[in-house]
Amino acid sequence: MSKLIMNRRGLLKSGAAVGAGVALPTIFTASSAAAYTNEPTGGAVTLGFNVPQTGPYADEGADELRAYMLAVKHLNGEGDGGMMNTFSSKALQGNGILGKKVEYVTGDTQTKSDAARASAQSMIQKDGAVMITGGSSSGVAIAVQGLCQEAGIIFMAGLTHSNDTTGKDKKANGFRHFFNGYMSGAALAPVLADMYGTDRAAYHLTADYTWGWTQQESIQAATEAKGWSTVANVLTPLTATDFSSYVAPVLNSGADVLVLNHYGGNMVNSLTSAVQFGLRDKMVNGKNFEIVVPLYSRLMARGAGENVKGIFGSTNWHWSLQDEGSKAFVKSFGEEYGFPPSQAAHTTYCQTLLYADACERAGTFNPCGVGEALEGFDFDGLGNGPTHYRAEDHQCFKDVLVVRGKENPTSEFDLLEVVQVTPRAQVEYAVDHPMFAGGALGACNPGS
Amino acid sequence: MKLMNDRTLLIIFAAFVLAAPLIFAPTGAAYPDLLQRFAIYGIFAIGFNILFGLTGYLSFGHAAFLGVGSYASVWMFKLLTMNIIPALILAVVMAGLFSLIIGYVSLRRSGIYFSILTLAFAQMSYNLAYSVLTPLTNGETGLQLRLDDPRYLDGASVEGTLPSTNLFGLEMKEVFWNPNILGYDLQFNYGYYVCAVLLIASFYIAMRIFRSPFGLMLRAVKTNQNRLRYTGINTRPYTLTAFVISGMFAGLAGGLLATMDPLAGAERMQWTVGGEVVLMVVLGGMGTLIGPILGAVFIKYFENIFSKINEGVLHSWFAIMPEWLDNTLVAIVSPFVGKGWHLTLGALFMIVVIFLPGGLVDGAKRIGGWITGANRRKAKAEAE
Amino acid sequence: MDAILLQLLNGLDKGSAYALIALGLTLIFGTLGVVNFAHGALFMIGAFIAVSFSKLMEISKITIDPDKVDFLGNPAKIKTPYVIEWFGNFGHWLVEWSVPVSVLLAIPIMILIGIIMERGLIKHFYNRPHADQILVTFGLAIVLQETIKLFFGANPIPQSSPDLLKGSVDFGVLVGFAENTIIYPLWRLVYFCFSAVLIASVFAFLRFTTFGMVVRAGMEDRETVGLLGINIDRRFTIMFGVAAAVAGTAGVMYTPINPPNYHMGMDFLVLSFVVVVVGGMGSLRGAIAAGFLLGIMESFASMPLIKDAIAAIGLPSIDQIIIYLVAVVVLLVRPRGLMGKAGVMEE
Amino acid sequence: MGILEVQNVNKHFGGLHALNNVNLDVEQGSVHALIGPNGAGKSTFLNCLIGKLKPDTGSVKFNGEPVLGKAPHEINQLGVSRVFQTPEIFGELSVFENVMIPCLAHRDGAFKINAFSMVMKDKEIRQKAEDILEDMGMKDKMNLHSGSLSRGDKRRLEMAMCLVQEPKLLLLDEPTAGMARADTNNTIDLLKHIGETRGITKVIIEHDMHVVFSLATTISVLAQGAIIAEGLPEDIKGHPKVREAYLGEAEV
Repeated sequence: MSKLIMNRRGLLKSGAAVGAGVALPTIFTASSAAAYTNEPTGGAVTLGFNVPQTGPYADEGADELRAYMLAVKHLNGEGDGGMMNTFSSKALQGNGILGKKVEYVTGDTQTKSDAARASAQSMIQKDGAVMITGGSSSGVAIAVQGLCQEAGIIFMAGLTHSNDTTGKDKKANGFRHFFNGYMSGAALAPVLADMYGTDRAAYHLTADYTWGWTQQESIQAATEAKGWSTVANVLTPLTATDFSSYVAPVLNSGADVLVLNHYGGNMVNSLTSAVQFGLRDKMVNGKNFEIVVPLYSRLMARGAGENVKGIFGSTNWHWSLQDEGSKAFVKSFGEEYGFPPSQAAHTTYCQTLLYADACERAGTFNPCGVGEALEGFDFDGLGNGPTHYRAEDHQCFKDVLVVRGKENPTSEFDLLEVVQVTPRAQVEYAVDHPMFAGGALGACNPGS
Repeated sequence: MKLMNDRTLLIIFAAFVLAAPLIFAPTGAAYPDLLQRFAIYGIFAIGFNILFGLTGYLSFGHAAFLGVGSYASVWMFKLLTMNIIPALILAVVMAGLFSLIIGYVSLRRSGIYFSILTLAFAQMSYNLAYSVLTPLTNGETGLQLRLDDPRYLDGASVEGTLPSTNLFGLEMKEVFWNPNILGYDLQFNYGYYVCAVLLIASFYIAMRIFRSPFGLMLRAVKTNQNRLRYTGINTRPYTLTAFVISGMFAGLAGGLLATMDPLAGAERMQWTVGGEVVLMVVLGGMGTLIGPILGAVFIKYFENIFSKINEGVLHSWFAIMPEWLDNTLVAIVSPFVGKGWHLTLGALFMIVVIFLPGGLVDGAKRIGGWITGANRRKAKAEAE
Repeated sequence: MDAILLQLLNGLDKGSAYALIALGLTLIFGTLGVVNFAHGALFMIGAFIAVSFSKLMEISKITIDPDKVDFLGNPAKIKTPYVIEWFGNFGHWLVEWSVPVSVLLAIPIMILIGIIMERGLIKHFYNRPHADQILVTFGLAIVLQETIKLFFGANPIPQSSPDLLKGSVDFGVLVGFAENTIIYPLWRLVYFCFSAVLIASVFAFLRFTTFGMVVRAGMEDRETVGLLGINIDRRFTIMFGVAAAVAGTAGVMYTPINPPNYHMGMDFLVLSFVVVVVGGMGSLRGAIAAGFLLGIMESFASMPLIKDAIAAIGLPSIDQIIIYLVAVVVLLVRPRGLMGKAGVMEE
Repeated sequence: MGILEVQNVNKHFGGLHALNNVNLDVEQGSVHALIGPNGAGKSTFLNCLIGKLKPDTGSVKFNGEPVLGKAPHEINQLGVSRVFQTPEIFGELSVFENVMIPCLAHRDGAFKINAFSMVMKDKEIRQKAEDILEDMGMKDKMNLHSGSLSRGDKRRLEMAMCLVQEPKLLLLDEPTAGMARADTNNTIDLLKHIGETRGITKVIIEHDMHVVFSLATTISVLAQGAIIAEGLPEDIKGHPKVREAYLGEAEV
């Protein structure tokens, strides 16, 4: 720990302000003179890590922040280099980005779009951040993405699963590595059909807001294509904490599968209720009743405890993967912090590396140049197999994991087992797919 | 008794507000977005104080009007023009109408019953805005400008880019002067000055209301509503007017938020935001002119600056100390800053309520009284 | 029919949770005249007593198992809780029954916390305006929940009920319906019974003990009782402790229903205030009635049938706003809530 | 025709017949005292007059205009002011502000948005308020916080607040309740002074016979919700029914 602190201190020393100033001084330069917003002029470049530090997603935000700090270390040539060694692009030298030392500022999104934008604004206007990344919900991601577009800053989305982030709300300055609701559906449906048969009747409980709707739509379409029927889709209030009154009627509805389109605290509570009601012990239509949670997060799954056992879902990445990239990352992260990284940590680490690499390849921090370097970029070695950053909507296409709650976990981190790695080809879709239609990428904005 | 007359107070206040980008520079808060937020939440708090500070009616529902103002102005930007004037006008009008309806119903009750009614309305607005009203509010994501918005009054904009909000061509986000004074990089932008002018105007209006017969009646409502009725005053229209005025201030603040940053999110309607303005007013000093603005600045400063102090920043502060001391200090301080800023704010808030019922203004007065008192004692001692 | 019965059952169950919190809130308001926004935090602290106790039970002796490896490839550590090592079967029993056992632990701890809160803070606010009371207890609630977050993190921490009380019972079969029509989780039934017993004992305590009689008289008219030479203040302090214990044990028992997290108190707080106000400030019976009323209304509003019917007349997602809608209607029709007294909290 | 005419007013509270066919006729310029033992219904009656309670049946006319069903502020605007048993003032405001509020209510009516004029620069209101405080002998206290006044001063202030409205009818609900003898005498002098200078019609509810017989021109006696006697003070003093109603109260 002491070594780490020394490093971190050394890293920050150059920009330290002691005395009345509360935070780092700005390296903001006269905006009229710069070619683009916050062009770094000194020997350092500042990245903005905007994650939830208060509110229900604070633990995920903390894990993202750990990954960011690890990525900064690796970029600056400290530590073991992590996935930089397995990354297919070799542009990164371990000497910062474009020879400039990487510094960072952090902020609290509070998982509120307003607070997230205020925090991002302060990073842009006060701290001179040239890239913003992070977030743990789609509402926040889309809000901050919009802000970055207007300010002329690159936004590397963190944990955001809504189709809209790279669908109708896509922006030229925004990029998403994480997968989305459509991909979850496309990856899950075949596995579900294999495991549970093709003549299933599904009952959906759906969080009543944009993410829930797109998620539900995706899963319904994908499962119906496999022959399932949909008995009902009941919307549940965002603020609900007790789902018993929604779960209670399920068993008598003729459905034999319950799909919980919930995330975070909602997911934990609805899954707990569903298991409490004994749904999984029942037989309906001559079949065993099953529960599906389309989007899994290991951190949140811990909150549901033993209730996740045997329940299918999808995830972007899992630490038990055995490819070289994943192993390198888990080792690096595990040695630094003492426990394996979450998928939120993985995606944010990747995004930081991808951004830095794009800057190197483009030879500039100019958002337009960086964007160009990222668009259509093919890479490998970051834990998800061969991956493609699509130019038309700035969405990454890669393999998706179908996971199941483990029956006999060996440790508190060992909650999920990977059932199948759904190949990329199976989850790809056209840019103008109706679930993603309605937005325009626009032109890249370099700011002032 | 009075330290200064109203005109002097107004002039000092205006000078302070106009020079804020310079004054706040040493505190790390002198960047446009935060300064704008200071001013906007100042307006929100000033308006809320007209209701809560004068009449004593504690509303938890004013966030709803903030949200309505934001939605109204973003719709103006989407449909009509990027000029901020129509957007702000519609924001104030819509918030006024909304508060008229909610106020009319809620003011049939008083005390905590009134508080819970306003809270219920705010929560209903929030829940609906987040989900059911998504076509109108864009739900979770918040209402944003889009490339395909019609904007009937504005001509075609540059292909593929969103236009900026402006006041007859002056772009809100444009920094028009960027000097370096005393080693600080200062940013003067149009957006802040629009907010500043409106803040000064709001302050002036509040001051006039405080000194007017209308304001006197509102204060009378707070101290003895019963007596007021038997004095021939119909209290309901007075409280309703105060409610609507404060709602319109909230609408203006909401409109300004959307003007400085064209996004309207449902979270703005949540009761916790309504609770935040209560905190601002109480923290600053309820029923005082300057208190609500102090409270707003205090809380927003906390939210935006304190929350950004991470362990790295702390280490840089204590870098000159020996390592063991550095680590100890960081370990002690870090739970209270960065991700722990809520904890510190809650504790400070308790301290203020317990020891300074009159808020920061009260505290300043006490310190002032203590200093002058000490001087007097000193003078007396010398005389003897 | 069966669907309605099921939701009625569900409503009673939800209502019992609301009623329990509202009961404590009303006890404090009725006796001390203080509006306690930190009451939700007491509920949350109760839940975290259960969490702490089970963590305590899980403190383990670590042995190295050379045959297995952890995620980094190092030899795996095997954990054996000390209680099991020391007490064998009784240790197993303790781990499994940690939630009900925590109730016993929570009662003295919560009473103590309640008394400290009253003596240390609330006492100084008796003569301050209600707004000040709301604000200081609100600040306290933030401090308490952030402190819990500091130690336990933001994510929910699951607690399991004893194996004996896991799973569900098929009620429908007992009363002659088809299989699988009315099933209900056992632990929720336990919670309902627990609430009923707790509510009944608070009422019995107030009605049949001398202590309770003095407190009730004090709720009616504080000054008169003071004149009788009875130290009503001390009794009120104890009452605060009792209210805290009610909230805390309610929190402990709630943990297997939904995994506790640091903000569960705030989630319940707004709701329980609505309950108290709908019931009428200061009325214990009102609080109970309103708790059950709102629980049942909420359950009915979440039925797909009713949601669709109301959406058809232009009010989609009625379940989002039902609680608040009921509150608005009740307050407009009955100015002081269902059973409120005149002149209470109206200034 | 009297300034205040009350006809056949009845009021029930559950099974209690609180007011039983009460009739009252108050002459212009008179001081009409309403006396009766505890629980006779005096306060209920007064509350019916000012709009706080609505009687079950009967009519109340002020200057020939029916006032039943009107809100308290409307009745006040007709020219009826009231002094409460415990002084009701605006405790958080200064004495001067306390007096200005009724001035404004008198001039501007029940509701006027007057948000941009300065109350302290309103010469007319200031003058009136100062005059009445002068008249009441409270001018030296006009900048004090009214909540800190003595009880006697609070009563005086409340009286000033009523008088500054130039009411046609002043209702006084036990104006000397709980006062020491000296204060009571002061209040009597004050009321006499008002009577001499302003000639306002007054209805006084009073327990203290000393006050009643010092001031009243007419007395009505209320017992168990009904008027049992009415007449000049001298007549009432010896009235057998009154003695019966007041049995045990030595003062009569």
